Parts: sequence; structure tokens; C-alpha cells
Amino acid sequence: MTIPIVPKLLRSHLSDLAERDARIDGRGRWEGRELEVQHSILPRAEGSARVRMGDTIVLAGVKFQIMTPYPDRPNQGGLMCSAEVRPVAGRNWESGPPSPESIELGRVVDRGIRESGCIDVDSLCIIPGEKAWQVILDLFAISDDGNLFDAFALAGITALRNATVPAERFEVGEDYQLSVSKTPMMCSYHRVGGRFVFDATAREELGGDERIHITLGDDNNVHSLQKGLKGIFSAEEFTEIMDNAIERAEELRKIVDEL
Amino acid sequence: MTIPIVPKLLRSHLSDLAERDARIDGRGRWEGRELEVQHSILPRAEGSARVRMGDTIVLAGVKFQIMTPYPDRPNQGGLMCSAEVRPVAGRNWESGPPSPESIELGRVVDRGIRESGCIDVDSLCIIPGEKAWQVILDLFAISDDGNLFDAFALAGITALRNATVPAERFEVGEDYQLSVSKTPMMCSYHRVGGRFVFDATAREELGGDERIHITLGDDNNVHSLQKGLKGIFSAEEFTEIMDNAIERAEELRKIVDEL
Amino acid sequence: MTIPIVPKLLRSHLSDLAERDARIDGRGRWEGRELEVQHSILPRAEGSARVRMGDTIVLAGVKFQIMTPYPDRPNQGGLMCSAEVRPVAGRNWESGPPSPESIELGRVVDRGIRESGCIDVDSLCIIPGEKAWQVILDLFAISDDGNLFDAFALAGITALRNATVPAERFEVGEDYQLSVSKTPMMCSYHRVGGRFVFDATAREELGGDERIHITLGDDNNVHSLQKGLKGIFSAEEFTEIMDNAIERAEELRKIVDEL
Amino acid sequence: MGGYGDVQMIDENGVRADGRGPGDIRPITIETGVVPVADGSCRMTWGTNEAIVAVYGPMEAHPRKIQRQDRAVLDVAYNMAPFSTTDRMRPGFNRRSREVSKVTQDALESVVLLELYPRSKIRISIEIVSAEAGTRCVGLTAASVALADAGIPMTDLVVSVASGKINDVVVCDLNKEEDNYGEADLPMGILPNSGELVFLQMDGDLSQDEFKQAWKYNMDAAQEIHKLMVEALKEGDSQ
Amino acid sequence: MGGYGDVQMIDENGVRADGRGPGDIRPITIETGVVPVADGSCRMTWGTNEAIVAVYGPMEAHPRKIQRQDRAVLDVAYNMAPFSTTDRMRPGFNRRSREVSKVTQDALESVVLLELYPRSKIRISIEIVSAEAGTRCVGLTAASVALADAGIPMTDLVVSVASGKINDVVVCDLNKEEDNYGEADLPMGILPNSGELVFLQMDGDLSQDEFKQAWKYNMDAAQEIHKLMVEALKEGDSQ
Amino acid sequence: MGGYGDVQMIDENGVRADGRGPGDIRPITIETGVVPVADGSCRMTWGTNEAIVAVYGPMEAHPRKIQRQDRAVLDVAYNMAPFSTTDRMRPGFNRRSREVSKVTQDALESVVLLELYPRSKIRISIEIVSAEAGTRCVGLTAASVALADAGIPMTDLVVSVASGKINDVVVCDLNKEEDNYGEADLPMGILPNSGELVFLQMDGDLSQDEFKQAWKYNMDAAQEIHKLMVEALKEGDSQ
Repeated sequence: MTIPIVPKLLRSHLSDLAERDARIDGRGRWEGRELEVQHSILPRAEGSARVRMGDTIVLAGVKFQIMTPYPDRPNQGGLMCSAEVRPVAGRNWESGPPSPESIELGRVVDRGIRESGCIDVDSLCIIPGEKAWQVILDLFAISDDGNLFDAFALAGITALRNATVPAERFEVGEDYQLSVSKTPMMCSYHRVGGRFVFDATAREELGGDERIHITLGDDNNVHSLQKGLKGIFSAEEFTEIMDNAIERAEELRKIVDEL
Repeated sequence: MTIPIVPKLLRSHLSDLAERDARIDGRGRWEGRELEVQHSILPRAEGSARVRMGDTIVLAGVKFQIMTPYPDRPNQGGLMCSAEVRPVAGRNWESGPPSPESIELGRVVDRGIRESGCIDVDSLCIIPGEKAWQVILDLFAISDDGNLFDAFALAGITALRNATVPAERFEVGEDYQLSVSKTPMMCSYHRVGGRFVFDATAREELGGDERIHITLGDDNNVHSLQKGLKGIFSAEEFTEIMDNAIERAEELRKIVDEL
Repeated sequence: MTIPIVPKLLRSHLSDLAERDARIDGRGRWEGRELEVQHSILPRAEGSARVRMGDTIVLAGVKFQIMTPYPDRPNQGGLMCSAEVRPVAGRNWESGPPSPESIELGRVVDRGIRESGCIDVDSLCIIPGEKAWQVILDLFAISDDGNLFDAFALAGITALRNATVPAERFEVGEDYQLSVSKTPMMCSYHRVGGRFVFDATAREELGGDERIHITLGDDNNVHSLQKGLKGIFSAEEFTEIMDNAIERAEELRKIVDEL
Repeated sequence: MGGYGDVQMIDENGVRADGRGPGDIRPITIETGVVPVADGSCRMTWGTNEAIVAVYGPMEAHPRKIQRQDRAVLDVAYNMAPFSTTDRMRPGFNRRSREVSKVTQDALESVVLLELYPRSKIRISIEIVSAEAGTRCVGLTAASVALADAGIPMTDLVVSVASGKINDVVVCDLNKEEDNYGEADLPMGILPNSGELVFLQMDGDLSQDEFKQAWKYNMDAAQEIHKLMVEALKEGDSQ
Repeated sequence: MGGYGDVQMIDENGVRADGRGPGDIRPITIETGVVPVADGSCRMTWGTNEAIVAVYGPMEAHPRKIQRQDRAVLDVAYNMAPFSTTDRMRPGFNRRSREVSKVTQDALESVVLLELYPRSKIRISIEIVSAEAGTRCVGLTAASVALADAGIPMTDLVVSVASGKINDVVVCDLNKEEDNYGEADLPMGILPNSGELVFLQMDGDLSQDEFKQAWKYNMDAAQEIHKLMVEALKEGDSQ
Repeated sequence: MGGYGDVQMIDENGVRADGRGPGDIRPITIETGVVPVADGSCRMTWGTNEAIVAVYGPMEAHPRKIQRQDRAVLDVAYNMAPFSTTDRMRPGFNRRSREVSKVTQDALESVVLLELYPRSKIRISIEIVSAEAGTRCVGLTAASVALADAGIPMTDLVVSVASGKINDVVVCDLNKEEDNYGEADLPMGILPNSGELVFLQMDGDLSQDEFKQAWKYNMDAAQEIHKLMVEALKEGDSQ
């Protein structure tokens, strides 16, 4: 992603809005964009999802491979999560090797899902020490209007919950549903016009400062945190965000549970 | 290859010539350059050839490796064809990773040879499911004065027909001649000064437009086609080229057969 | 490393000094900088050393891996030597793939150690044809004030002599000292102000010309030579350097032997 | 081409395993405006293929060295998403994708009125999110719709379609199984108004007569697909 | 996090295997001026971690396209030397190192007075020559000392430290074994004078209450480490 | 060096397996003008080695940052073709080729009158199309002939040749088998008119006396090879 010249006008406009507790698209400070979640939309993937949050659109696909378990963990399969933001998704994304931004995207989403323990890696073993399933979750951006983090995380957990283990194709038994025991949810906050807001758009990201990503489990346990970009925040600000994330995560989890 | 500034003067000169049905080096529209084909010229290769077409010179070398057959094709070996145009061959070729031009060169020549079925991959099996020969055909440009495609294709099939399977060195039996059952021939046409000509030189390529590559088998069956570069052509133009290619391919095949 | 603009003033200053047989830091022509050699300084390495020559500081670390012996040498392990000069070590070193300079550094030091035969690769065999030790010597620059070659070579042989084969960790027996039968020493000479000097600083390298590296074994046998950079030297100049290297190498070997 | 003659894919009445006749194409849907942040976009499904194409530009061409004083440059990237294939496709450099990108770019540069936008760049991203057979045809066809959706002037739309051969019979628009065991593949890029070509590849084995039949099937299918493209663009405009 | 609950790493009295209490940190040493050719540098040992940091600059930012008209840019590279880990670390590109470099750079850009040096670059090289656990904290803390040693103005030093959870008990500053089997890791980058944060990551599993305890341990440890940093800088000045 | 002392490669009368005496070199042929599109070129066979060298330039040095205001730069690339070795050589980056390119460039920059062509570049491509032993010597020698063929002024030609040791006997110009089992290798780049050196490498094990003998063999062989180079250049001129 090339460094966009941050327009000073945009920054000052966002500050003015913040003073009146307003946002550029009319939303409230903690209000998310219109959300649409679909699953089973990719014919070649064993599990898939499409998430639309306003003009941000992403896909997630789950594929399976047979792996040899690591010698020190002969009863475990693996989970790999990889995020790609290719030039299709926006004017500022460029082709070439993965940018630091897309590496961070992948690693932060991966951590939230992995650390929640939602996939029981012991259940992925086929023959101890010989064969196990490797689950590969690929996150793919179609249209980036900001907050790819939450869109990826939401599409990712939805695709996993949608996934069928293709045992027949690999000739190791009958197909069965991948077991996903938890539903971690990521909530992202950007500092815009001086204060943090939920689910920022691309213009808010462009004229904003640091961001904080929180992944919470079903029981409000914290599974991953990440602060991104240059910026200083206080303990009080963080507490406010954490409290809000507990509410937002619950709302999102309800949507996924009802699919 | 850096983008050469196409000299408008050259283009208009080539148009003038075309109007008089003439070419820059005095040849007729369907006339190839002086041709020289040699084989057995590389001491370390198991098969080799050198082709000179005017000031275009290329080498082809065949090497063998032992491979494990693919699980779904336990009785088959493999054929790999790779083309390199390094800076030695001309002022505009640069070092570094393979350029789109040289990737296209390799793939087009490879397809013509592979699709003709001239190498029976079943005959390359040594022990079913365990060992098979991988034939590697390397095409290497020494001097690029245009139409590397036909030079590579001609050198490639000549080197394959010249190749000895080095079974003794790999301790799997006695050496024997590689069986090459067909002699596919590629003929390339460039649009120069508005109409298509056979066997273009580098200057004709520089001042020309799209090109069309046709590979024909012994029975005039079509094995591969490729249109390259920006340009629009009509069905009538294509028919004329195809008819010419049938004649040219026969002439070339005679030369190879008589080596 | 970016090409530094060689300051003409520096070159002429160095020439003036050379005429008076003087050096920029007051040393004699064949005099090395103050030297400090330490070993066992890296907790995670199986052998390690730190060398300080004036303001040039380097580390060397030895690690072991289990390898499968090459089919044609079933009773032999391996030695790999790799040198890295990262941006930490100086203003002109840049990140990215290894520069030609650092590749040369690694290969020259590697050759001196390898060709001396100081590591008996037969002694690295664990189970013939199945398992052998691969010794990996990593040379790492902390501060580059010139003559990284000799600093790397000295740290390298010291770290090897300090190394313990970690057989217990790999569950193939008891730990034991790596056997190092010889102590090759590299001495490097740079042409500065027209004549060769020993152990050049970064400023002398910057304002100098070609360099010559000599590695001598315990018996003064020659194990490796390398001339680097543009420059012409005579047989007489070389003889003078070789004679000096015999003296210098003996001094350095004494220091290592006394550690 | 695989060329395994023993798999029966077409019966003596010319009916193919999926019920199509020799000259029939698979079902197609086309939709524009599917990438909201792009200047133009298209989603095309064709059998179980799905391509998403976004067009950005005309915009400043940088780095400067790729600029052309007298015309725009296209920057076409064809890519297969990791979940688009039965065996996961590893992301990253790939010779096949590079070559498809190049021939697609050559085809589109033949129709876009590049000289209207000197020094600028038009970026065309073709993402195959589900692959069956014939993805390069889907990508090229969808790209020309996306260019039209972006309002980029062209001399004509490009319709791309392939015919091939199965069990020694020439048929149009191979599906996945036909492609695996087929004996030839002839993809073409056709200008529907003039019948001229901007793209042509072929591999396999076709006699001169078979070749002519495959060519004809492609020409006929192009007319049919062209209608769907025009409809989709009209629908997009009316929204 | 590994989360192997059956390895006993802390006893019923809250004493850890290496003798520390839950809130105690490992031994730390800090030294400046260790890279003679650099503009500022720091060597920090922390348990058996060792980081060496060199700072070069401010100097001209090149290539030109990375220049910012109104401020300096930082160029932070975190790297683990090949001999820094039990299994040799292969040199070269590495996603983890890239990410650590990025979050470290984000943290340092939050405190360096960048606008004092328009168009220039400050290069910060963090080399982990021995790794135990918590190398990103060691690197970030040592980098802020090296910046101070180079005389680069900052609003505050950055102290980085991590707490975590072992055997369901929250503890500060995990050592190698605790990190291998621990159930959570919460590294923070703290400004010791204001208690504000410039760096925050976490993974594993912490209840809201555990999270608050880990946060508190980090805040307390930061004050302790800050004293050592100030001492080292004073010693460096007096030499 | 391999150093397998039990393979007998030279008998008690100093006769080597291929019939040569200790100081004899293998057969050499030299031809110029072999790359018609280049400004100068040379094909050299030496035993079963074959090198083809093309010289392009002087031409504008680009990118600009490699330009030198006061002189030309050389851009030397040594490469082994995939079919040049018994086991196929994979194309692409290769540390050995990089190093040989660098030492060859250093040697040639020592003799080319670079200051005659400020801001320009001379490109020298060395392709080993058949490799036996001593390819770097063949490449460097052939490159100096190709430079002369291109009319680039030099202070002298460079002759490169290597001596070594087999079965504890010093011999000149090792062939493939001698190189595999040899105990030392001393390649030098010699200016035949002055006896000075522009290139020197060595590895293996040579006593000080053996070293002097190897040095002498190289000096003598250089005179012999120089004659062949001059002849080839005269022949090229007369065509």
C-alpha cells in the first residue's frame, strides 16, 4: 500500500465532527455499519463466507490438506490462517509481496481465532503420528472501505463453522462437519478526530490515528489484543473500549449463531 | 526486456516497403532466412542442437533426471521445457527474474512439443510408481535477431531427437536413444507494415504489431496456437497464415529429418 | 552497501601519509589494531566467540543440526559457514538480500576454514548413510570499522574450538567437544596510499584500492587466497605480503591457543 | 490436454454428460458494480466459475518509467484465489497467471482507446474466486464488461470462449470433467460486431477440419454471450 | 500460547520454578555505546535474552519516495541472529520479524519528536543475539535507550514488559519455560511518566479479572525497569 | 578441494592420465565475432570447456544511480547454462556465480581504460555452455578477447589460468577428474606483458614451495595462451 498523503483538511473535518460527537457518515460513535453475512458461497471451498459491512466486502474460504503431525505433537492437526489484500480491493493496494499491512491483518485475525481454541487440534488427527488434517483459512478482500480486520475475523469464523471435512475425497472415511467449539469475535476501534470510534470507514482510517483490536470469547475472556499505528492512549480510554467491545461482540455473535 | 521506444520512422518505412510487397532485408513475404541446424554440439548434454537463422542463434540441450512418478500416473515420466534469454543475446535483454516475454517464449514452445505427443511419457517409466525419467529441455539464446520462437522450437525438437537416455550413469540399465515419435514444427508470423510476414527479424519485430505462432504435426494437425501482443486480426488473415504454415512446416521437417 | 563517493581528499591524504610511511591512526604498516578475543558468550549457541579489533566488533556462533549424509559420502557430516552484515553494523550497510560484498566475505572466510581441513568431516558421522552432524558457523557483524574479513575468520575458528556437540539434546549420546585439529589464520592486506598495509580501518578501505586475503595453516601452508576489488599488483608485492602473513598468522594463532 | 479416450463424455446422439448438445454453452450470469470502491466492476459466473473484476483509473501512471507519452497503459493482473480450486492454490508468483495476465492485457489493449488518456494507467484486477474450466475466457469477458462499467471507451466489447474436443467430437465450452480428459482446447477472444480476433490460443490435437468446426462454435457462442453482456450493462446503467 | 496445564511451574505459595514471586522480573543489565560506529547504541540483557541496538541518524532519507516533508521517518528492523535460538534461525525474510519491526516502529514513532527533522530518516537496528522469552519487549526497551544515547529528543522513554498466565496464575515477565507452557502473554509498551501506552499486544486466554491483574504487574514492573534505564544513560553520559 | 589421495592421476614419470606433462595445458581454440548482434564477442573452447562472451557498449548507464561521473562502469555477469554440467544446473540466483562475476569484474576493471567513457556502461556477459574445470579462467580470458573484439581500449589483455596439485605433485591446468580429486587450485589473472596480476584466488593445501611452483606454471602458461589470443584477434580483424 503506498503511503497516502494524509489530507490535513480531512483531519480537521474529522476533528470538527468529533467535537459535535458526530461521524462522517452519520453513524454514532459505537455504531457499526449495515452488515450482511452469507455462507456456503464458494463451490470449490469446503467452507466459505461472504461478509459485507457497508462498502467493505470480503470472502473467506476453508480448504483442507493432509499433513504429517509434528513429532512432538503426534495427535494434532493444524490450523493456518492467511489474509490477502490484492489490488482488486482498492486503489491503494498494490501487487507484489505481502505488505506489512496485510501481514499484520493476517496475523491479528489468525491469533484471535487460534488463541480462542475454537478448533480442537486434537480432533484433526487421522492416524496418530502419520496423518492429520491441516485446516487452511484464506481471507480475501473484494472491496476495502475500511476495517478489514473485523470483516475478515467475522468471515473467518463463519467459514470455519460452515466447513465440512472432505474425508471422502481424501479416502479417509466419511465427510463430517468441522467441530468449532467457540465463536471468538473481533472488535476494532480507531482514533478519529481525537476519540476512538467503532468500525471505521476508509476515510476515517485515512484521517485517523492508532487503532486497537480486541478479540473476545463467548465468556468475554480476552483472546487477542493489538494496537496498530503510531499513537498514545491512556488506560482510561482502553477501559472504555474494552467495555464497549463486550457489548459489540455479543451482538455479532448472535448474528453468527442465527445463520 | 526494457520497453524500446518504437521509432515512428521505422514503422513508416516498413509500411512503405509493405505497399511494394517488399521487406527490409530483401526477402519475400513468406521467405525464411538462411538456416543452419547442427546437433551433438554440447559435450555435457545428453542431446543438443544449435540453430542459426540469419543472425539469430540459439542452443538447445537435453538433460535427464530421475523422478518419482505422480501418484495418479505411476507409469509416466515427465517432460519439462524451459527457455532462457539472458543478456548475452542482445542489448535489450536484461538479467533478473524471467521477463514476461521469456516466460511466454518458454510456454509457447513447450506447448507445441508437449501437445504433439512426440515424447511418449509412458516409455519414460523405469519402475512403476517408483522411478521414471524426467526429460529436461533447456532452450538458450545466444544472439537474438528476431523470431526466437521458431529457432527455439526447431532447436528443441532437434535436440530431443538427438538425445540418449543416460541409463548407465544412473545405474538403471544400458543407454538408449530417446524415442521421439513425431516432429512438430512451429511457424511464426508477425504483422509488419500492416500485413503478416514469416520469420521476422528484430527490426521487423520492433516496428511491427501482433504475432501468431502455429505448431503443426506431421499430418498437419494443429497442436498449438498463440497470438501475442496488442492487435486485431481477421478470420481471412488467419486462414492465409494457416495455409502458409502447412507449407513452411513441411519444408522445415524435411531439414530435420535429413540430419 | 551503497557505493560511497570516494572522497578525493581522503585518497590524497592517505597518499601523503604513505610517503612518510605513516598511517591515519598512527599505526605502523604491518601493525594490527588492539585485539580482544572472548569465547562462550552466547547462551543459545553451542560454541561462540566475540572479537574486537579496534572499533570493529563481530560475533561468531556455532549451531548443530542432524543431516542425512550425501549418498556418495555416507560417512561424512558437513560444515556450513555463513556471514551476515546487517544494517546494525554501519551506516552504509543496508537490509535486503545479501550484497555481493557480504557474499564474498562469507565465501572467503568459509574457504579458509574448510580448506585447512581443521574439521574432520568423517568424525561428524553418527550412523553411516543415515545421520551425521552438520556444523553451522554463523558470523555476525556488530560494528564495522574495517577488515571484517580477519575479524570473522578469527571469531569463526575461536567459536569452532569452543563448540560442544549437543548429542544429548538430539538424543544421540553424550555431549562432547567438537574436534578441531588445526588453527587456520587469515591475514588481510589493503593497498592504501599506493602500498599494502595490514588490518585496514574503514577509512583506509574507503580511500584504498585492492585487497589480498591469505589464510595460512599451522605449518605455514597456504589454504586460501583472494584478491578483491579493482587493482593491479606485482609478484614482488605479493611475496612481501606473504612473508608478512607468515609472521602475523603465528602471532594470532598464539592468542587463540592461549584462550 | 489429458486425452484419456476411455472416459465416455458424449453419447452417440451428441448429448454430453451434463445434458448439453455439442455447440451449447454453460449457464452464465453477469452483474456490474459489485466492487463498490472501484471505478467499474463485474461479477461473472459461468458454470461453477466465478470471476470478480475491478477497474481503477484512468489514473496517474507511476513509477514514471511505465508512462507512455502518447497513450494510457493497461495493468492487467489475473489471479486465482487460494480457495478457487479443489486443491488449495498457493498465493504468490505463478508462471501460468503471469502468462494469462499478459495475453489478457494484449487482448484488451487492442480495443481500449488508449490514446485518449496519455501518461495514465488503467488497472484491471481479475480475481477467479471459483474455478471450473475456461477461467481465462471468463476473466477476459468479465474484464471487458468491467471496463464498460467504468465508462472506458472501447471499439467493441471482447467475448472470450473456448471450444475443444472430447471422445474425438468437437464441442463448445468444456466443463471441468471434459477439460480434464479432453483432447484439445481452443480459446478465442472475439469482437462480436466484426468477427475479428484479439486473443487466440490453442493446445492439443485438432485436424484442419476439426479446427474449423471449433472455430465456428466459438463464433456462434460469442454472439449469444454478447447479448448477456449488453443486458447486464443496461441493467447496471438503469440502477 | 501452549497451555499445557500439567507442567507445574508455580507452587501453592506463589513461588515460581526459578524462585521468583508472581510479580517479579528477571535480572536486567543495560549498557550504552556498545556499537562504536553508531550514533547511539544499547546492549540489554534480560534473563538470558540479549539485544544489541544501533541508531544511525538523523540522516538523509533515501530513496526520495520515503521522505516526508514535515517530519522524520523511522526505519526500524527487528531481527534474530541465527545463533540466538535453540534451533538455528535461518536468516532472511520472516513474517514474525516483519510484524515485530512494525509494532516497534509504531511505538517509537509515538514518542520521538519527528517533526524536528523533516525529510530525514533515523535507522534503528534491533538485533537479538540471544533469545529467551519476551524478545520484543527487550528490543523495544533497548531501542528507546539507544535513541536517548544518540541524543534523539523523545517525549518519554518507552518501557516494554509482558505479563502472562501459568497454571492459571497471573505472573509477570515469563521466562522461557513459562512462555512455552504458559496460557497467555500480554506485552505492553508503557510511558513511565504518564502511565500511557504506545504498544499493546496479547494472545491466549485471560478473564477480565486476570487481564486487570496482568496489566497492573506490567505497570509496576515498568517503574522498576525505568530506573535501570535512567541509571545506564547517566553512566553512559559520565564516560 | 576433494583431496582423495588414492586415485592415481599422475605416474612416476610425471605423465598425467590424459598424457600431458605437469606443466602442459589442455587444447585451446579461440574465435571472435560469434554473437552477431553484439559489439564484440568471443567463443573459447579449452579442453571440453566452452564459453561464449558478448560485449555490449559503451552505452548509457541506467538506472542513473549506477552512473559514475568520471568513468565507465562494467557490468559483468558470469553464468553457467543449465546444460553445461553433468547434473543439470538450475537457472537463477547462485552465490558461486555472483562471486565469480564479481572477481571477474574486478579483474577487468583493472585493465579497461574506464575514464575514456564517463557516465557509460559496458556490459559483459559470460555464458559457460559446457563446463569441465577452470571455467572462471576460461570466462575471464575469453572476456578480455571479446573486449578487444569490441574495440574497447585496455592496458593489456588478461590471461587467466590455474595450477593445482594432484597426488602431491604440482601440475598446471587441472582437467575435470584432476579437479575432482585434486588437493589445491590456484587460479590467477595475469597481464602477459608485465607479469603483474589482476586476479588471484586459491584454495586447498600448498606448502610455500609448492605454491611457488604452481605460480611459475601459471606464468609460463600465460605466455603460451597469450599467443593464441593475439592470433584469434588478428584473424578476426582480417575478416
